[in-house]
Amino acid sequence: MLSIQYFASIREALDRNEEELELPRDVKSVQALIDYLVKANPNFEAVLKGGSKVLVAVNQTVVDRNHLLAQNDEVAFFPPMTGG
Amino acid sequence: MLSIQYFASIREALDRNEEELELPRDVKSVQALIDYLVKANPNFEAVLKGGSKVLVAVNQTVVDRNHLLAQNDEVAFFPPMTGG
Amino acid sequence: MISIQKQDFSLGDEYAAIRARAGDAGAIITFTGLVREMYGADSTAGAVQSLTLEHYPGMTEKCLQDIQQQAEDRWPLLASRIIHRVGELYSHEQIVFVATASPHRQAAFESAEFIMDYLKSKAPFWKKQKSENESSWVESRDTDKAALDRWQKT
Amino acid sequence: MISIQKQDFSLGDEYAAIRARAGDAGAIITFTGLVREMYGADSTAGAVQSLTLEHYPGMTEKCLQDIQQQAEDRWPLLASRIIHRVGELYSHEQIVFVATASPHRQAAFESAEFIMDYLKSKAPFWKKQKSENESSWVESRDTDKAALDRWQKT
Repeated sequence: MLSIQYFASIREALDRNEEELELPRDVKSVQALIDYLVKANPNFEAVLKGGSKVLVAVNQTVVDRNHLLAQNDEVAFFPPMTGG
Repeated sequence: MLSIQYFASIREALDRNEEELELPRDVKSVQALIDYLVKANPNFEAVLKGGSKVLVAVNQTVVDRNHLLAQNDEVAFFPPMTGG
Repeated sequence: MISIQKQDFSLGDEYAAIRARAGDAGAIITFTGLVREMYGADSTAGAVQSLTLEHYPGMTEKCLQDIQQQAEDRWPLLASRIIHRVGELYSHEQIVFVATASPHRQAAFESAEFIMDYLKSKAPFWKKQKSENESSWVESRDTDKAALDRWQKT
Repeated sequence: MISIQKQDFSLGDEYAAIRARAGDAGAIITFTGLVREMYGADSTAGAVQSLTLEHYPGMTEKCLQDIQQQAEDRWPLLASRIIHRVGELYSHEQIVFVATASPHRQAAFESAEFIMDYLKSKAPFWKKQKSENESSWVESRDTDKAALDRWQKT
């Protein structure tokens, strides 16, 4: 099972904290996962396709859209950090 | 009366903390004062003519050797600072 | 040593602890970040009443440890400390603390600044500010990205 | 606010005082300089047992006030503080303290570093170190002069 977490403005905009899903065979990359999620939830499109305003971490490391996913990966979507 | 103070390694080398003296008419600059002091105390030469190793302050501001002196000035000789 | 916590911290206690751990340090820097009233002064939202800090548990700890490690690899540090608070914080409260101890002052200054710059743009924390009139997520700033860029080795 | 004093100081108390004075600060830096055992490690004198700090009463106060003023003219500081101890100090004792409070972290970092660099090379303090085998005046260092030069406006 892939686990997905959403943080900050993205969590609020999607009204969703986290979810788990079985990774479909043809969803191999982060970009494919985004496309898959948007297809399942059309209202996600404006939020998750925000380009540089949306960062993706896989297993707690920020990655680019070409990063390949494995079963049991921990994926997270969040806006640019504003700590400190 | 001109007051002269000596600090740190210069104070120790000259074995003198401070002194007061009436400024002779022909002693107009810091350099002239150094020459005058060395003439009066030949053992001062090696210490006060140490070039960049000897700083001079007049009225608590570091000055160069051409600085002109006035009666009642407060003159100080000391090595480069090493605080902090 | 790193901490992510809701509760406040005592700078005096943290300094005493790092001083005790730092051995023959010649310089100890502390940086404390505080909640400003005027955080959103350029908006029309009015003075900020509070900031709420959200984080990504797990990844945040990993990032702070990584930043600390990078600082220790780059400068001769004898000890360092990072504390970042989460939850709702009010004006003038302490948000973040970084301390570095080194034999030499320049290493202590640079490493503390490096840690802060990384932490601002690379650690998964997000600030939401609540003002009189509205509540909004703080936008990341280009100046923070620029601050980070100067540490890139060429 | 500046102090030249024989007695030690409490970083916790000093931080609390500057924080109270600093109004809407976003960043407070503290720098503390400590007596190192290995100060004269490159000499054959052995570990340093103590440092004796001599100063020029009157001129020292004037210099520290001037350095503080220059920092306040150059950066948007809300408060700053300098303490420098004099007399005989032993290994691991605190020698010097600089704190700066500003709306922004970079101003706080830069101004604290500026004050320290000036203080090292421009304020009339002199260190004499006592080791197992000898007692000698500390020589000024070229690296401190170089540190100062980077603040020259071009």
